[in-house]
Formats: sequence, C-alpha cells, structure tokens
Amino acid sequence: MGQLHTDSRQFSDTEKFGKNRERTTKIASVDEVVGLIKPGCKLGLGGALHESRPVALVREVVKRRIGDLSVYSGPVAGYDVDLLIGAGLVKETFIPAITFESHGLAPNFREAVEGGLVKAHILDVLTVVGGLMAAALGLPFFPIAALKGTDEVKYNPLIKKFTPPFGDEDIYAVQPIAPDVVLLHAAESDPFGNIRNYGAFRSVDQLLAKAGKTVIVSVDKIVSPETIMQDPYRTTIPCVYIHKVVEIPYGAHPTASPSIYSMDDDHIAEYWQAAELKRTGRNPEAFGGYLRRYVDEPESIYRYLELVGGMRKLVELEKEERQL
Amino acid sequence: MGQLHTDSRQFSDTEKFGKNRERTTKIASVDEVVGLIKPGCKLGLGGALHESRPVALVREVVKRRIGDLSVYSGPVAGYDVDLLIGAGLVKETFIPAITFESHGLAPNFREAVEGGLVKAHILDVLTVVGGLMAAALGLPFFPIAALKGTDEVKYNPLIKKFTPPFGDEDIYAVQPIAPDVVLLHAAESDPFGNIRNYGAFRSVDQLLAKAGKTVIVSVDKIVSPETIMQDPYRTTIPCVYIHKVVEIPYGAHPTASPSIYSMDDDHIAEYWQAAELKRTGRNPEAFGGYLRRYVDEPESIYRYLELVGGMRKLVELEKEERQL
Amino acid sequence: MMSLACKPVELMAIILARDIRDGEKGAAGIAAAVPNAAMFLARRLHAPNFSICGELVVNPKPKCLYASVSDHRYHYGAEAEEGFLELFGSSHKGLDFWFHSGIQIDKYGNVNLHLLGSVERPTFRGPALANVSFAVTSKRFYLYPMVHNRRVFVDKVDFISVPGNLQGPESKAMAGLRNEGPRLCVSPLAVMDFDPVTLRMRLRSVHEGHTVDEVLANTGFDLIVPDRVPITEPPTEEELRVLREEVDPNGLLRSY
Amino acid sequence: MMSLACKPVELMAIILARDIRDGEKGAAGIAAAVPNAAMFLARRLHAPNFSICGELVVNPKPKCLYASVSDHRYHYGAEAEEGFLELFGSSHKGLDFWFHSGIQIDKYGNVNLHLLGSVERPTFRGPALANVSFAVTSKRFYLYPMVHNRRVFVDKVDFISVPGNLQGPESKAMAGLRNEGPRLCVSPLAVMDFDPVTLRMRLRSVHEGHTVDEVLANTGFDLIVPDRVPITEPPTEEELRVLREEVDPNGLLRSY
Repeated sequence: MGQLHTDSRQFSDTEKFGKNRERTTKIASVDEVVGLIKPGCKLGLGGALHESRPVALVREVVKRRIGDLSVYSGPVAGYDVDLLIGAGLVKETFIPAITFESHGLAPNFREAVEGGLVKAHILDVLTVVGGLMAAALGLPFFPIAALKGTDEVKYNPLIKKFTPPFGDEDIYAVQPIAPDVVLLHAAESDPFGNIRNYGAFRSVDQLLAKAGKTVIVSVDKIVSPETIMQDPYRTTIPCVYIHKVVEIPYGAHPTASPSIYSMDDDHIAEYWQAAELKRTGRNPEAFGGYLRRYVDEPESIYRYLELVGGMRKLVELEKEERQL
Repeated sequence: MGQLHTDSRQFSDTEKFGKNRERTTKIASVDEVVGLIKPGCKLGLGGALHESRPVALVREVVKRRIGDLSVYSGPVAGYDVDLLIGAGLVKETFIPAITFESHGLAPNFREAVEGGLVKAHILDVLTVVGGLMAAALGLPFFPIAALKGTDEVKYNPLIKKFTPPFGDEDIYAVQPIAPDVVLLHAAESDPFGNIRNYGAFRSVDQLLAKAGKTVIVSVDKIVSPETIMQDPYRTTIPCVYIHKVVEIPYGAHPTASPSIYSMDDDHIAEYWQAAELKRTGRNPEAFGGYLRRYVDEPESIYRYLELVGGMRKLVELEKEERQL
Repeated sequence: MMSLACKPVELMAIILARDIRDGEKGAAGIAAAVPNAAMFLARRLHAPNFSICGELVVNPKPKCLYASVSDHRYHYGAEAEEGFLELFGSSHKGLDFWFHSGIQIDKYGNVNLHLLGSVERPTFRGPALANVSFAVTSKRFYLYPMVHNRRVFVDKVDFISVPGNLQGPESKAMAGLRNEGPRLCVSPLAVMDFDPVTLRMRLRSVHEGHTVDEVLANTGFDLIVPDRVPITEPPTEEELRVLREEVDPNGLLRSY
Repeated sequence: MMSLACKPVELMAIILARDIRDGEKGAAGIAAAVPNAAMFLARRLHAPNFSICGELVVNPKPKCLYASVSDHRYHYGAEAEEGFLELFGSSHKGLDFWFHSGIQIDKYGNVNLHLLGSVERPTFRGPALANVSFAVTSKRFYLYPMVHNRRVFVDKVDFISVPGNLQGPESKAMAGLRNEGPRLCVSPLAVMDFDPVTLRMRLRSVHEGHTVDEVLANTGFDLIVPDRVPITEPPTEEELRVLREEVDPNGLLRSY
C-alpha cells in the first residue's frame, strides 16, 4: 500500500512544469483519427437513422477496409451501417432497429443476416440507453424494469434478470456499453472540442461521448472559443469528453446535419437501389459500383461532394433545412 | 382478467366527446396551489442554496403553518429550509448540506437539530440524484457505486448495500425519492406549463419535476405559447410534468432567479442575524419579529416586495444580474 | 358520399382518432403516418388537451403530415424536445396509448417486427423496432396493419417483438402484463377488438365495400365473429375535411 | 520582500497551485476561495490545459475570485454547463484531484464536516457537505484547513464525512480505497504530507515566520516530524503578481 503511493509522491514544491502557456487544440486530420480505429474494435456511431451520422468518417473506415467490427449506434440506424456491412467489415451489430424507412428494408443488412454472415443481436432502445448510461456514469450496470412479455429478453446478450434490492418484482440489468471508439458528427466545435449539436437525436451523442473510450467528432465547422463561451448552455458536449475534432464540411452527407442541411433522400435512394439490386441478384455489380464511385475513388471530401451533386445539391439541402 | 378489462372496453366508435376545443391552461392562484400541500407530506423544494428557490410559495406554507413536513430539496439548501424549521414546521430533512455559506451556519437548523427537534438525515448528493432518478425513470431503485469509507453509509436511511448482477464489488442502491408535492421557481412558463429555467441548478428542477407526484411552479412571468414554440430546445421542463403554474413576480426573492435578478444578500443577512440572535439567546424575539414582518403580515406579494426594499431594491438586483 | 372517396388508410386514421380522449398522452415511433394522422386529427376534433409526448418531442404542430418522429420537420411547433433518458423514463411509466404495425400479428394481438423463421438463421430479417416497452407499459395500444392478408394475420407469430395478450389471460398475467394491452386492430378491411374473456381477436365491424367473408378469407386464424357485424361507421364530413385540409394537406395518406 | 506581505491564505493557494499539473482535471465545491484561487493560478502559470470540470460547470473564466461554484458569477466565460447527472457520473469516475476543508481533520487525513458528538444528538451540527465521493474517486485530494489549531487537527474525527487514509493502510485497503487519497494538507502554518508507510500526517515544511514548535503546539495529535524541516518555499514574484493582478484583483483572499 505504502509502496504503491511512493511514486506519485515524488514531487517537489518547486518542481518546474513546462512553461507551455498555450492551450493545445484537439483539431486533427482524418488520417490521424481514422488511425485510432483498429480492426475488431467496438465502434459506436452517433446520431440515429439518417440524422447526424458521422458518414464521412465511416467512408474512411470503409476505404481502409477496417474490418471485423462490432457496431453500436444510436438506437435506429440505416445507410452508414448498411454500407459498412455491404463492404464486409461488420462482425456483429448491437442496434435495435436497422431500416431505410420509406425507402425499404436495409438490403445489405438483410442479406448478411439472412446469409449468416453478420450476427444482428436482438436488443431494444432501453438496453442501449441503459448500457450507455452505465458506462457514462461509471456504474457496473443499469436497471431496466420495463421489459415484459417480449421474446427479446430471451436473446438480448447484454441483459440479465435479477432481484432488485428495493421493489418486489424481478427486473433486468444491462451491462455497460463502452465502445472503444465513438464517431460523432456535429454542427460545430471550438478547437478544444466543445461541441454543439442539434436535432432530435443529440441526446444519444451526449451519452455516447460519455460512454466511449476514445471519442472523435467530425464537425461541419470549427468556431472560435469565444463563440462557445458566449452561450455555454448551447454546448451539448463539453470538451472534457472529446479526444479529437476533425473539420469535415458536409461530413454527415447523405444524412442530415440538423440546423445546416437536410438529409439527401435522392442519394440514399441511389444507394438503396444499388444495394437492393445486388441483394436480389438482379445486378450483382451494382453495390460494388457504388462503393468504387463514392467511397474508394474520391481522393478528398471535395471530390465526393462534387460527385453527389456539388454546390447546387448542397445549397438545395441547406435551403430545405432553413425552411423547417 | 377478462372481467378486469371489460370496463375499459365499454366504448363506442361514435361516442361523443365533449366538444371542448380550447386547450385548458394550468394557471392557478396561490391559494389553490398551497391548498394542495398537506401537513405531514413529503415536500420537495427546487433550486439549490440561494438560487431558484420557490420562496414565495414557501412563505405561504409558513403563513398557513402547514407543518410536520419531511423536506427534500436540491442537494444544498439554506434560507428557505431554515425559515420552515424556524417556524416549527419541519419534522425531518433529507438534504445533504444546509448552510448560509459566507453568512455562516444555518441558525434555526442548527438549533433544532442540536435540540433534537428536527431529524437531519445524513445523506449525500449521489443519494439525492440517484433517488430522484429512480423516481423520475420509474425504476425501483438506482445504483450508486461511489460511496466508500464514509460514515455516511452507516446512517443514510435511503440506501442499502447489495451485490450487483454485473461487476465484482458490492455497491449501494438508493430507493426512489418521490415527493408528494414539488415546489419549483422558474423564470418563465407558458399557460400550459412549459417551463424555462436558468442557472447552475436547473437540472435538479428537471429531476424533481419528473420525480414528484404533484408539481407546482411559481414563475416570474407567464409568456405566450408562441414564445415557447419558437425555441423548444430552451424549454427545460415540458408541460407534461407540470400540474400548476402560478405567476409570482420576484417569487424567488431573496434567492436569485437566474437571468432576471440576483440573490438579495442584504435580506439574507438580515434574516441570518435575526435567527442567530434567537439561537444564541441574545434576542429571543428577533426571529419571531422577522416572521411577523415578512411572512405573516404582508397580505400580498406586492406588500412583501415593498417591505424588502421595493422597486429601488429590485431594480438593483436586476442590474446586478444583467452585469454577469 | 364522402366516405366512398375515402382511402382505407384515411379511414384507419379516423377510426383510431375517435378512440383518443381529451387529456390523454400518447405517441408513435418511426414509419407511423396513420397513427400520426390519428393523433393530430383527435387534437383538432375533440381532444385539445391530448399530448403527444414520451418519444423525444412534446406536442409538435407540423404543417403537414409526416411519417416519423425521425423526420425533424415533424418537430415543427413543438413545445419541448426531450432526450433518450426521458424516453427511458416515459417507457417505464407508460403513456395512455401507443401504436404498432407489424410484419406478423397473431390472434392474441402479439406483434412481430423482427424476423421470420428462427432467430439463429432467419429466412427474413425485418427492420425490428427500438421500443418494445411502450405498448406494454402504456394503458393500451392499437394495432394498424397496413395490409390485411394471411401473411400478416397469422395464428402465432414467429417472434414476439411486442406482446399483445400472449397466449391468453393466464400467460398474460404470468408475464406481469397488467395493462389492457391491444384494444383495437384497425386494418384496411375491418376493425377488430379482443374478446374480454379469451383475449382473442374478434371482428367488430367491416369497412364499407368489404364483407365478413373477405375478412375471414384474408385472416390466417379463427377470428371470433359475433352474430351481428355492423359496417364501420363511415367518416363524417368534418372528420374527412379536417383530416384532408388541416392534418394531411399534402395527401401523404392518399398516396399510400 | 513580497512574501512578507503575503497573507497565509494566499500562500496556501500558491502552494496548492504548484501541485496541479498541465492536462489534469479538478474542481472544488462551495465555500472554496482558496482552491479556486489555486486552480485559476495554475491555469495561468503552468497548466493551460488543466480543466475545471465535474461540478456543474466546465472551465469558467470569472473576472475575479469567487468562493463558490454556487455563485453564478463564478460561471462567467464557461465553456459548458452540466447537470447533476453529469455530476453523478464524474463523481463515480473521479477527477485528478479535489479539495476539502473541514471542521475536524485527523492524523490520517480523515475529514469531518458533519457534526461533533453523536449522530443521534450532536452537540454541534455542521453544514455537512453534499459530495463525499469526489475525494475518494479522484486520484488524490488536498486538505486546506482555514485555521490550524487543536480543535481542527484532532487525533480522531467524531464523524468521517470524507475518508482520508481511515485508520491506516489496512483499513484503507479493506474499504476499497485504492487511490492516493490525501496528498497534502496545507494550513496557515505549514505544509503536511502523509508518510507512505503508515499513511499518517507528516510535517513537510513550515511557513516563513512560524516554527515547528508552534505547529506541534497547535496540532492535537502526534505529527510525524522529519529530522530536517525546511521553510516552505516562498511565493515567487510572478506567482504573487498573477494571483493578485489576474486571479484575485478584488482581494477576496486578502480579506480573510
């Protein structure tokens, strides 16, 4: 016991610290942050469905074929998870629902699960929220008392029934969900990682940021520290939870970045068509073509943005968002 | 089982509902809301220390001598709880810390606890937050894993040690804290109870509103529904958790209503002097005099506001707040 | 007659709206154009104090009909936005009602949105759903299958995503399901409710232009049929007018 | 010489500031002028990446010194505001360090802020404190008693509000306290640390103008005194200048 503490007491009142009076920023390059994502890791994706998804970072993961991933996410996902699965990079998903809503079911997800290539764990939103809460709060588990009668509980790998210390009915406990790397997309950050995000699903980003071991955020725009300090109540994730920030304009495309641009339904439809053509065998090459065109070949975000419609398209999506 | 359900199935597709097309407001009078507070009830007070406290409502409780109260609160309290205790209305407190900070210790609290008249339960902020969380979320308990080595755990009446379903160390569980009546003070509300409050402690108001059985909010100002709808992200407590709203200008005085007026340190000092003079026996009448002058005699909030310094004082407190 | 021009999904929304009472709380999730229409219609017709809440947004007032809470145009005019922790709490405490569609619905009102075949190797993997609790913790819920055929209306679902009455009163009680559970199943052909003793699905009324035989032919289980089955009360002029002019001016439902 | 004019509480803040390292996270609660001065001083002198966080506000930049996080002028220039749930999480995960004063502090660095006498009927009821966890979950904590006398420095506290080293290495391990615990106790007379083997309080240096005998006379337990006890290194000109001109321009500390 005494020994253990000896080292940390090796200090001197007059010890000189580096006279490094400038605060260091958390701004990083795409290469730098994607280097933090290792094959086989637990990857947590922010946003939900087609809103606030870190798609540009996901494209970089696909481009580098970082595989064998266990994927966590906001409780409903679509495009980006289907893309990762289509590229063969996913081992298992811990996502309650995966869908393209009005476009249809998720083609690569369906094909991979029905073909036994991906294990789609069965769980619900309370499991995700509770598991993230446990990790975010530093608790060994989180209680869930609202799961009754559903077959989900027979298969959910993260929960366990137990007798609670108060109350007269057995309930469930979910173990902590702590992704190795969390990728988020937000509208704005200052250079130190004080994040502002918007939209219906930002609360899941707040949970993921606190639950994840390494948290990387792509933002449409880096703003000044003064901008953040002017209204600290608008900061949705304080800098202390964030490891790296990457500025990627339109980094959520084709999903929405609430307050800046709406989701690009046309592009999502184009993707869905390609993936569905492959799934049904009507055009086995269609999805590979999509991957090459939009993920592998573009050498920069700007080239990608040109391919999806350039300024004309982006202005249109921004306009749509402003008219909300 | 079948029987049980019969009644609720007695409906008709064509049943006519009251053609009451106007939404009903939650605006109530002081008399109406204080009538909801019964002697012996569990009373939860919003805000913390000398910020955002529902003091005008507390004065009405004192005026009516509604006693035998079990008092819960944001995790640190001072003036208003000491006032309730001084008037002999409190049976027990479930508040981690009670202090007047720079003014000194809480005179009536000290006297009553040292004299064995009030049971001051020993508990900490995690117990309060966890207990409110359990009640707010509808859980039978909330886990706490950060209580170690403190004597608090030997006396805290709300917690119990248990072996968690995940993790390898025993931790604590706190039972739900669900006050019968919660009193909050906020800056603004619309007529339907969509609340906007500000300041460092607003998150405890959000918890109390979800944990309490009946939730009453005094606000400095009722605003239009349109004001609220213009920025739903600024609503801190949605109407669905709120039972009654009372407009009481300067209803938090002498504590602060962040964004509108600062705390009135002079008045708090006047109170503290009166209570301390009584406690030390130097002037046994001093506190009774305070009670008569500021609580019992004023027939309206406006008379009270005159007594504490009128417009001149209030403008000064508003000025102080604006200069933050 | 207006009702003749009424699309089945419009009628479904109107029937559901009629059962919502003033002062209640309810919500629907994603892919929910029919429930959304029902809720906004009820609020305009007879339930101004009905609150949409529990699912991230409180009392939105969208300018037209959207299918999903995940479309943030749906959030227009909201009074508050909430987070997933509030959703967690609401899911535990329950609302007055909730809605579910399904890839399979069985004779006890159990809902399958997950898969066909086995869990280990499904022959079909559905979108699943995030919230399996709201229907259980809320006082009641409504079923609104978008098609009425034997692939949807099955004797027993392959997977219970959301429990209805499970296998009847005993199993329901055993599972701790103490609320009403499914109250109505409103399909494009008919309105069903549940027999109070057996908790099995029962025909209640058939929509204008359809027959009991047609319903039975398209239902894959023994539907309870009372001696007298009325025609579903057609939409009133006001119901249809408010639905089309105020709730769904862009005709989302008519496009189904 | 500047140090002669230096008030004891100013010196305490400077000593504490010196031990804060760049990149760390820490905070203090209410009634904490000295720790606040220490943290803001460290940030200006050598630790620009030190973050104040965990206690409702992130990196405030107040224009002058305030005693408490509960004074919202303290929040000026903050980068974010947090809620009690975040405080709950931070309390579990811990910071790098935390601070405590106390109505009693004992030879193992245990802190009493609750009461004197018995819990059932205290002879003195203190203000208590809300957070008894931060010191335990954080890597280390600092003690900063505002007076140094035998009423504060007692052999054994009447009530352990916040555990220091409990009754030594064995009891500390038994209680699951795996962090360093109290590192320094900085009083108006001296700097104490804790013997690494016995975990008992040990004199480390005596402030200019005071003596070892004075310290012992005012300490109600057997303080470990090494053979050589240096004078506490006095404030540098820069430390005192930054403290007075930038951190505490209104002279809050000088008023103590």
